[in-house]
Amino acid sequence: MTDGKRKDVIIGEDEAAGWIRDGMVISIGGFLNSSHPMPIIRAIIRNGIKNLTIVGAASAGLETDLLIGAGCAKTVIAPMISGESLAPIGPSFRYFAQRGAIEVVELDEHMYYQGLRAAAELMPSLPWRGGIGTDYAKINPRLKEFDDPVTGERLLAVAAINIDIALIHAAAADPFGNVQHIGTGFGDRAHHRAADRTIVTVDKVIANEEVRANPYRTSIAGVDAVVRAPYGSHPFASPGEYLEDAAHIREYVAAASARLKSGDNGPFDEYLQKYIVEPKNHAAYLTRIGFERILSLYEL
Amino acid sequence: MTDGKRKDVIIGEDEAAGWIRDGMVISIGGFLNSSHPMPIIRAIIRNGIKNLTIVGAASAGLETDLLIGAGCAKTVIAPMISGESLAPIGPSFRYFAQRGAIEVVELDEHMYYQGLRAAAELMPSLPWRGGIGTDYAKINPRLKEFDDPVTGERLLAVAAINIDIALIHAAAADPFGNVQHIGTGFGDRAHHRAADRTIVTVDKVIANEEVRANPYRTSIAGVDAVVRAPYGSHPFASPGEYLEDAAHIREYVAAASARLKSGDNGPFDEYLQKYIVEPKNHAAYLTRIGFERILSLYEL
Amino acid sequence: MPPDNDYTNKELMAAFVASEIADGEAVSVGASLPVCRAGILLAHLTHAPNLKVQISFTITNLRNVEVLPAFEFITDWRAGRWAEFLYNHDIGPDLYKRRRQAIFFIGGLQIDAYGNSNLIGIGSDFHHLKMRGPGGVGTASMGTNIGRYYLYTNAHNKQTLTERLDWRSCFGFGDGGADARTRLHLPGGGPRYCITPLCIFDFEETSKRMRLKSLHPGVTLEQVLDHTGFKPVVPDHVPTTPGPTPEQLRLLHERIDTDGVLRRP
Amino acid sequence: MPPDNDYTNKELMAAFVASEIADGEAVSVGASLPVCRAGILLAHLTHAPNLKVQISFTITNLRNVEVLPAFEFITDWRAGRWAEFLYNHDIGPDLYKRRRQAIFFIGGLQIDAYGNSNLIGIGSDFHHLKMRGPGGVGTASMGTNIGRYYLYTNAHNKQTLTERLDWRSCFGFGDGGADARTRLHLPGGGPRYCITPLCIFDFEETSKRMRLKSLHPGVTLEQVLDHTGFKPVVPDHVPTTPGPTPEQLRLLHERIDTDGVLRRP
Repeated sequence: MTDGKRKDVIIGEDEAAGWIRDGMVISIGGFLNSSHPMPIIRAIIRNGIKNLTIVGAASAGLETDLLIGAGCAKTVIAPMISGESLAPIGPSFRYFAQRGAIEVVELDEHMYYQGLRAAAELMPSLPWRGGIGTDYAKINPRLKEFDDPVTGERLLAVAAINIDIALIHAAAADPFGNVQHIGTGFGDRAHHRAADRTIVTVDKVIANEEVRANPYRTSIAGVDAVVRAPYGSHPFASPGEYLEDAAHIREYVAAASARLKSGDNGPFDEYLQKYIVEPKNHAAYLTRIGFERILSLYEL
Repeated sequence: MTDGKRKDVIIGEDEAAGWIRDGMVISIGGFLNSSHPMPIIRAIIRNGIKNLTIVGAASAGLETDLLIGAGCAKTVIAPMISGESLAPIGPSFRYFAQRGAIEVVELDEHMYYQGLRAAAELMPSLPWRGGIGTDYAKINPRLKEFDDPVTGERLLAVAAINIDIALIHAAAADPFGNVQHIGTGFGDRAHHRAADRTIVTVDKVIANEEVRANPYRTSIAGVDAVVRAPYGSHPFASPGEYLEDAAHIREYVAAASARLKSGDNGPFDEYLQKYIVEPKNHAAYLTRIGFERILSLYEL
Repeated sequence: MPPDNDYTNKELMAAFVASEIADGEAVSVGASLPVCRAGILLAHLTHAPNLKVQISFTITNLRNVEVLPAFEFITDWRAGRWAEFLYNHDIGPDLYKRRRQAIFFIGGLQIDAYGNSNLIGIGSDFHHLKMRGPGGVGTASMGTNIGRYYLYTNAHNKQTLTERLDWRSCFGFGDGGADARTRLHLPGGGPRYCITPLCIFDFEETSKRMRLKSLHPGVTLEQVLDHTGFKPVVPDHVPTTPGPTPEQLRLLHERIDTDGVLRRP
Repeated sequence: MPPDNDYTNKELMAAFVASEIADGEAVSVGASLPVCRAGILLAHLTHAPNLKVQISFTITNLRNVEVLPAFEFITDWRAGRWAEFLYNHDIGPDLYKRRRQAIFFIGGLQIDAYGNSNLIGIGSDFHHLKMRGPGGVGTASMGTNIGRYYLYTNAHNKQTLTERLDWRSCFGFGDGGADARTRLHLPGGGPRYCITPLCIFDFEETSKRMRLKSLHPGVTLEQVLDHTGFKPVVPDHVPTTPGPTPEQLRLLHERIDTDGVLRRP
């Protein structure tokens, strides 16, 4: 049944976070220190969600590291986890991986995209040549060597990476789920296509008329939910909206690195308490960060 | 050596056509009755080029039919050749195929795109599920059934479709080969990526500054040659610039259908003589068509 | 042949198409099948306000467009004026997971009793076909992957609806059987109905052979059997295909088919 | 340790990178390797005006940008202001045919004598690595497919330049031999040189083992051998890596590296 009107897909951050349940496969869009849907990430931690398989970005950033550090992850699929110069290797990723406390699905960036495409195409796998002659197939059971049916050349079959819920952050979307990134949107489209459902947090909700005035700018049409979240990528950048908060990221890295170096959980737990457990929602989180810091993240 | 300046890639229609030699694999962009690089197509016929393998659009139009009719094609790769309501099946395609005078590589649209992608990815083949249970693999030696290495499901391997020269028509490009289509550009990107070299005819050359003011609009960066050709898609449409010239297309269809129905080459040869052999270049062709007809092709 | 009534057979078929479309689904508004186009838009303007409409390589919502002109060619960029999103045609293979809620219409030079279809050509020698067809376009892939699809033909005769195809370019239910598709691991549900100018066929559950589902008003069982090249399953009771409502007709005449394409003989 | 001279070792390395880049090639200007960034831009502002520069997920030409600020993060959208084209990162697999004229720089936790490299980690038990690396990013694929690439390291020591990798994440020349790559049907040419703070290595033609190509000014053969975990091929005569010209230094100081990143100790 319908009331005859077009339905918007805007929902609140709590409702969106409620879609994510123990054991699901979720993906997180963006790239390194940019464009992560942080209100949902923090809510996942606050909700105590466990045993997630996390498909990070092609170069995942410290948002994935944070989820690992908070104990939400069972398996991680990402060709890299890094905070660039702020933390060349994710410190929680290092800590959990080195102890065998998470399963790491080791793959290269283009194996990764072939796996996501296989899912989007309803295919069991897609082949790739990169990685032939390396150790990838020895340590990743989702890769299988085989001979190309046409020429007999040796290739890797990359098993489909199917996603339950893709989580993306973008500059803007209209109420009907038409997303417009500033910049390219990195690999976000590939997550969306490989996923059953997609949730996008946006810095701004724009009118449908604005989308129709610039349809070339629409990067993804028809996501399943839009969550309004100004500064929703903080402490990471949102292209054209604000830069990353390097000081805050360093605070996180220091906390996570303390555990890596000495096994001391204290600083990490304090970080969680201060920025994730106590602030119950995005507005409370931003309040804790404070306007002074937020307004200092000059976009140009 | 370099004179220190950035080089433009604008060349004349004759020079561009000179790139195409007997026996090459060429592709033709656009879709059905829209967006074909006609000055180059006509020059190919005028130059008497033979034995081409023609990769048509996913739905190729009568420009491919014309090349077949003019005897330039040895092999045709296209999931469909049609002029929509003006000619549901390309009449020259029918004539040559029914006599066994061209090799038809029979494939479905998404097999076709997987084949083009395989070329772009330097892969020998890519798999596809669509077509399992059909006759495609029986009549197309470039398709091979095999079992998925991960799940054992039956799939088709589609051999790479490598292109020597991709021929595309677009609304605009800057002098450095940054192309901006109006509309989507159909499957033109896939041709470009599968090709060693790409030539684009454009209705308009725009300044590099205009490209930089709208970089989101750039559909293909770095083509190898840009040929300025206002009304260069005539008699077919160019999105946002002009509609198809249905009367002219009907004239072509009548000529080609005469041969199909009665084996009479006369009308087809007359068409070639009038519109392709005698007018030695694009301006001469447009002169033959006349301003009255050209100006009648209202774009909205 | 429409009965003594105020609607044509094509308008009736469009109303049937409309009844099949659920709100929120993704549909393609092409140019070559005016009945399907009209049926889709009829659903959109009535019970399916959230349809995801693909038109001229854009995706949009046409609910608020006062009059929807029918463009003769699928490439007509004038239909792009309503775009919310433009898609590059070559990403088609990557859209199937998101197209599970999509529906599609597939025609054929030939359609057989198990819903397989042929767009390749007529004749037994592939290199010397008696009639070279246009090519299968995307039907093999759509038919394999998409949630469900509809066979559609304007030519209900023994040449088109045939026991054996000369060439199979799109797999419906193969040689039949409830597991015809799952055996081959085809993700899509296959053809749901076959829509013709005389009747609607569905597919009998265990054999997956075409079964008469309804006769259009004024059409007899004998007429159908006389013009069908295979023997369909015929249930004891065959209802009549319901016609369009006055409101549906009004929308067709005033907003969807103002040129009267469906009212031409 | 740079010699008594007016340029630093990093500026010398940047000049070497510049000398390797031909006009019209496609290059990626990242953030994590300032020396490679500077070398690429140096080529662009001198002999390579037609470079196809990838920067922050755009492609453009930076020839006319007066001062090229170095952004700390590859995602910094401020570098998008010069864009002529934006590319979606996920189409990467489809760009290799068009990247045959591209070059790339690849680093590693470990690099072996045959130019293979490791970004996975240190330690023999994959599930309990002693040091978990960041992951291989796109190096396996780029190394396989791209026309040629350069190994680059800031750490010329026995841990990094090692006889045996713990894990091979990028294939250079495998276990060696002139046909090491063609045997596996790898389309790309493999690593051309390995650039370190002490020297440049190339690969001996028949064994594909690293060979000393040039020593940076003031560096001795013994120093290199002492700090290299494998035995490179050493020719009779090893030339000195040439330093930057005054014009190159001027461009570095005034347009490319105004913050002096390459001049820091």
